[in-house]
Amino acid sequence: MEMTRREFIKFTGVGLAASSLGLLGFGASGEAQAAAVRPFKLTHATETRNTCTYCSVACGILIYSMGDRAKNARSNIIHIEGDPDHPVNRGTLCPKGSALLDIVHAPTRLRAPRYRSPGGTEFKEVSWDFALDRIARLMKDDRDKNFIAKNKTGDTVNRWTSVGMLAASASSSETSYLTWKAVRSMGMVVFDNQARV
Amino acid sequence: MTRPNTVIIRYTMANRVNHWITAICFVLLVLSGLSMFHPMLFFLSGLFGGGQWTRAVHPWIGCVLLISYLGLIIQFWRANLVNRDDAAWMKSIKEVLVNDEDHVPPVGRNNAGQKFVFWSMTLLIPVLFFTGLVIWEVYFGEATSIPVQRVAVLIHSMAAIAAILVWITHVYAAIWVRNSVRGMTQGYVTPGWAWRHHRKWLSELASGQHGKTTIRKRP
Amino acid sequence: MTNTWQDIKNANVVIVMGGNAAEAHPCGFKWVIEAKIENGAKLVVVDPRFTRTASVADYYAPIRPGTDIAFLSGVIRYLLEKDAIQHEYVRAYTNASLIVKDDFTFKDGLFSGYNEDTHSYDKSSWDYELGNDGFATFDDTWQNPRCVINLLKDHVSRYTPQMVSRICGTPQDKFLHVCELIASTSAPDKAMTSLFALGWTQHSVGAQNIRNMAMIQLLLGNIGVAGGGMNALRGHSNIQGLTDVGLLSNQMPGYMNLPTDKETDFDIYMSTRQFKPLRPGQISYYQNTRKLFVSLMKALYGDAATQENNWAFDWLPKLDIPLYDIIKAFEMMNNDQMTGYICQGFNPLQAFPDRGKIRRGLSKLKFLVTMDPLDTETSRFWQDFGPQNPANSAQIQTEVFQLPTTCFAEENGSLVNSARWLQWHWKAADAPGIAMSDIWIMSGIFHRVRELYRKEGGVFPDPILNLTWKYTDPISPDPEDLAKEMNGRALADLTDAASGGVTKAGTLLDGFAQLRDDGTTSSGCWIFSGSFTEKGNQMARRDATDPREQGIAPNWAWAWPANRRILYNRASADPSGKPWNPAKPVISWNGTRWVGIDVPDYTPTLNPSAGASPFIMNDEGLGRLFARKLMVEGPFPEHYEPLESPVENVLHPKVPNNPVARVFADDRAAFGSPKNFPYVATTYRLTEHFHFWTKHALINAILQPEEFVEVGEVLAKEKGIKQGGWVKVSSKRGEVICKAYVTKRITPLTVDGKPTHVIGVPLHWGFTGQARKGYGANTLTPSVGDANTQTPEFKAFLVNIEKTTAPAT
Amino acid sequence: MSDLQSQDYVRRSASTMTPPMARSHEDQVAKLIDVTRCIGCKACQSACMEWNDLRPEIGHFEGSYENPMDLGPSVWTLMKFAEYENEQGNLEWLIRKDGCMHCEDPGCLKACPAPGAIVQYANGIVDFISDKCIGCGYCVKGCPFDIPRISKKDHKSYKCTLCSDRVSVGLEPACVKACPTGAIMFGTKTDMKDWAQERIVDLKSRGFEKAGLYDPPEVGGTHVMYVLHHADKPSLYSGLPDKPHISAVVEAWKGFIKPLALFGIAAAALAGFFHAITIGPNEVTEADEIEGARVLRESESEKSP
Repeated sequence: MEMTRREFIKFTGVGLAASSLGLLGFGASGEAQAAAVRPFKLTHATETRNTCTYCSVACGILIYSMGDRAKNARSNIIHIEGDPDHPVNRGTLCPKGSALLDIVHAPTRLRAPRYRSPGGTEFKEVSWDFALDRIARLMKDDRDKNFIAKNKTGDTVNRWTSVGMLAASASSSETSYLTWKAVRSMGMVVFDNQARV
Repeated sequence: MTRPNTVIIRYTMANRVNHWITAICFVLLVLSGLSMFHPMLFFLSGLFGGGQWTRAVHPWIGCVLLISYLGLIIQFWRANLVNRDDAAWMKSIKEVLVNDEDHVPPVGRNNAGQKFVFWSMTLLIPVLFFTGLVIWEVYFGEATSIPVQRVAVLIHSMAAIAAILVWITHVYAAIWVRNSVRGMTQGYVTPGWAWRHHRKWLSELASGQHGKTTIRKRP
Repeated sequence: MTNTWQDIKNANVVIVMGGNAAEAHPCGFKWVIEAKIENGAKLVVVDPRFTRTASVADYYAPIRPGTDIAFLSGVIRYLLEKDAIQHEYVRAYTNASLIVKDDFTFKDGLFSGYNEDTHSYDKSSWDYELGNDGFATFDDTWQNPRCVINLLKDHVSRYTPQMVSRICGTPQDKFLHVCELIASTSAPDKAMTSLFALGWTQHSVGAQNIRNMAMIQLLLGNIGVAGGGMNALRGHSNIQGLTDVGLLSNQMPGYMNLPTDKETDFDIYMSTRQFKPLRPGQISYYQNTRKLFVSLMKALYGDAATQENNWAFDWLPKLDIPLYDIIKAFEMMNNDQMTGYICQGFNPLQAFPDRGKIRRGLSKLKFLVTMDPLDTETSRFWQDFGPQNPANSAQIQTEVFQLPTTCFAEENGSLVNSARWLQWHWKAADAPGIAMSDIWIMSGIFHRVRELYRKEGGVFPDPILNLTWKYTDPISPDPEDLAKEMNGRALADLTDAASGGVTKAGTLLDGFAQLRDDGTTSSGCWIFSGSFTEKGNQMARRDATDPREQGIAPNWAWAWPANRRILYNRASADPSGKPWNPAKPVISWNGTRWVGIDVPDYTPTLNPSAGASPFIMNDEGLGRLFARKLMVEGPFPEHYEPLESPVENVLHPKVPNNPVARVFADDRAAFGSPKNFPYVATTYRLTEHFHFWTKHALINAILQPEEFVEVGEVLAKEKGIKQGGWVKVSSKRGEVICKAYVTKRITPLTVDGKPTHVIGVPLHWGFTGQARKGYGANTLTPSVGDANTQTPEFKAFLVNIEKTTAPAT
Repeated sequence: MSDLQSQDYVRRSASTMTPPMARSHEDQVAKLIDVTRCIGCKACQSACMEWNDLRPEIGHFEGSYENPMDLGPSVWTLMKFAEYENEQGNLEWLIRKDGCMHCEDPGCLKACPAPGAIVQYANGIVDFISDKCIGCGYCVKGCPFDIPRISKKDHKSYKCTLCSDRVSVGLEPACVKACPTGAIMFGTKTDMKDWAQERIVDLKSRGFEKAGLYDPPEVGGTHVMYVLHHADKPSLYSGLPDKPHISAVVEAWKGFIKPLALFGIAAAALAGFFHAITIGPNEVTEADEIEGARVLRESESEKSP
């Protein structure tokens, strides 16, 4: 399309008038309304029931994740709020619980095992096999060396005091039971949890 | 119309460039300012690429205007000093309005109306500038308290309206008094124009008070 | 908690002392607000600081940290003097009438039997006078001066309001007003609930603080009733569960203790646990201990646990000292007695007292394993972070493994809350990177160790090789498999003696009543028995129906024991079985059985006329105003000053502190004196943060970004400290440089005539995560624990404070 | 039952059209903040940030529990703490959640020059529509409560939306849901006022004689209301305005000056126009030219020798 300069000015003038009318609100109020409210972000998110990881009020929470658990979708948690059915918290959450999303996605969450050698100044990433093999080796060697089968009076005591463990306080009871079994079967007694602090 | 043989240079190139920079800034400020003043005129923001651009560019144009207008002040303040003729001229405003200049006392380079435009703008533009700074959210949003900003925005808009009214007068007068526009576009007026509207000035020119270069003759 | 969170709403008085419920448990605290609004309850707060709990209280009284026993003993004195006790309850349900042995005495701060050399008591005199029939003697008329109630009256007589004020710094009028409010709940239909947490436990006399309030609750008849109880608001989401499952140095699942060196064989071990009833007609639940123990051993060792080998009794480790707790562990590390340490979801460098000692201890290890979703300070103790963690990496020879774990959102399983509810939760997403679950990791370590023993042999491999591991996926056992193992199964067909019904071998048990001591049942944690039955996972139940809206919700998840929501609920009814408070009954006797909204804590068909008392876990069936031999420092609580105290003990200057506190020599050397450290400090949590975790969460780091201490206006003025200005807080053990919050909420207390200033030290800051770097409160705290539990004394110690300038950045 | 969630406009900034009014049977919503049961835990702040995907910068400790230090483009609600010693000499810690009050007569909307950048829905929520916002900051000047904040990054004005996205699908705002002690409630304005009265009766029985509801009539009432123990002195609560109102200056600016100015401009233009068609141009005549030329010529001849 060929356009003389004058025609161009006329054309844009009409365009401007039209768009100005629009801006005056004659043509686009419906569109404006649609743009007004932020779309509700959980419409098709997957909802999972869980319990807040912090204190022992044990508030019920609803975890919303992106993806419908289809094979090709990797769930990503996008929002966490209180479970309104829960008899204790009835949907409420404290400032920590309300921010659970940020602990799940904390930049300081660990992604792979790391190892620091004696005298080292840095961590280096290692494989699970390296880490667990090495830990098992260290534990067995020490147990064989320091296990106390009988005390001074000759009574069987079967305890191991030179390797100890502090157990988690936010892990499940099932985890703690398995931990208890594994640790006690080795005779470990320097064994405690966070009940005191 | 062809250029007459003898012309009087009323505005030098520097005058004209400076004036038109000011004028363009002013027009842009009016358009952008009004778009933010009254919803009926918000469509004018479209000329600037939308509301955000209008809001962003308006104060910068204002800065340019202020500098530009300072130039005009430097160049024209002397010619706008008030004198006795102005009172006489004002008294004959009726005659002025009905084009009956034969009964208007002769005036110098500028009449009282022109001086009024000059001094009004000289007052309003700094007011607009400083109140504008106070409400320039991006840089000075936290520099003053909100009550101060509220007063500033009120003064800013009232000053702007006043400036627009002065400007309308100015523009209409330029159109009404024929060939005035040419004085500001091409820089010259005819001796007849000077005789009719600024007779004293013509006399002063004729007596060489303003230097010879002001009057040009074509060979 | 004896009661549920929602049950708090039934209270008439809520006392928050030894805790800060609004800040530490906001969502549970809603039920306090509910009690205020719906039940007209009065909220009383007694705290060294005017906390956010105090901000919504009806009455606030200040107290000097570490003097709660003086305050509470004063309350008991007031109640007995004004006769504001629930007589019928006290007479029928407590040991008030029982007669104590003649040689039990208390003199100059010491009970009978003290041995100065061992810092311990011979407790033989701390018991009832037994009759010839083997039952405890008693006097219902309370005429006998050796009755518990008379001994108690005598013991608390020293705690006059003047004395309480002199010790605690609480103005007398405020103390008396609190007494009055407490006393108002001695009416049978009125209840007070006590909400407490670490504010009571973290003292060298922590357990006695709690006991003292429990005694008040017994005197007022507030135990077992709706809106009453002793409610320990526990810290972590599953700290209750870990305690239930026995992850403590001396514990086994279900609150059974590991044997000690002295319990050389199974029979001796059993004999000290199967308590015989001390009163005629009484039930003593612990007579069943053998069933519980054998079932546990069958769960652990399966067919390898037999009658012949005493159910593998000797495979359990035996203890030579009462506890190998954390303070002891770090003492051992510092003495080169430890090689390795595994920290699973635990950050001792932040959490335990005397940070310098913790760092030195870790530096002496050969290896340290941390398992955590987050980059903890402990896992980086060897790295130099400036003054907040000065470390010389090259000199530290510890191998460190930092193992990434899943978090709550990435795994299935159950957590036990304060109210003993086991709630199942479900996985929502995968963990980041190649982080793995704790189950997978522990399982991986165990398998590898076991393989090494299989291949190489070694010292006493039997328990390792024979541990049951019959899970569908042995590499990463399904939490449901583990939950079923804890619940327990029939190992042979079981015939019920009463009904004749048969439970087939292999079936999941319905509850611990089915457990046997002949090896035909297994249960990994007897108190959880009933949580995962043939009817399915009871912990996954989500029916919120709440009869009469009384805060029981019996079909929501599952509570131990036996889905009982209010412990000792038999005590909610009078001896004849009628509820004390007819408006809020819990259970009542209908003529043939106990019925109500909760599962009876009693034999369901036992007629009240049989005369069995409600507290069936005690061998006399009664609530104990006199604790017999169960507490290390005495059967009655007594005020002892904190190990670091600004004043002498005005009651008995020669025995200022807990005489049986365990203090290691190096720790004692690190105690400061009031001369150099004149101010009392107390540590606490802020509501915006959870321990040392949430500084990793951006939102929480925004809400409380930086370390600070709280200083009263008077002291700040004295010391020239400005609002938000920099200060140096120091104890004998270290110093913290941080900002000051100058506040009206801490006022100087007049203690023994002298003004005493308190400094508040929030504890959340460290050197990893998103919040600004900080020193951590444990830089300052002393390494000494409660004499019973070894809970560190974080709540009362001495510091000095000086203004300083901003550190160079 | 009428509709609580309706998001039909009833007011629209800088708009010359009358909003559709046929749907008049819509309930108004309100948030009731009962400061007497607020424990200052900041769950509301946390939930607000989480739901609205806001993360302001990590600040510093500045001598108070208040963090961040001020409302901002990413801080839509903020707990404010005031230590107050009452007449009896007892300490009260007055904690108030600050944020948009959702005025019935919103000063921000009145001041806004951008059509549709600020709207009020039929349920009473006042919402900023970011893509229409021009960043002028007039809303800041219009607001009687000092709430809106302009972002330095995108030059848009931000404030609490009362979670209009949640309300539009029938949910309560995020802060309301989170609040552990029920200090923030949400429902119809009528219900909230009734509930507030019950609370005030309870508070008076607990010795707070001056307990009352803060629903300032000067701005037509608000859709965020407070129950205060000291309703006679709102300013005790970290400067809650005792008598909030849209500034008279703003009223003048956005009230009579706006039409008056346009009228003035139009009048001036029209005056010129009518002058032009009645009097007409002031033109230089031939005679003037001759006279002008004469003056020049004469002076030239005078000067020439």
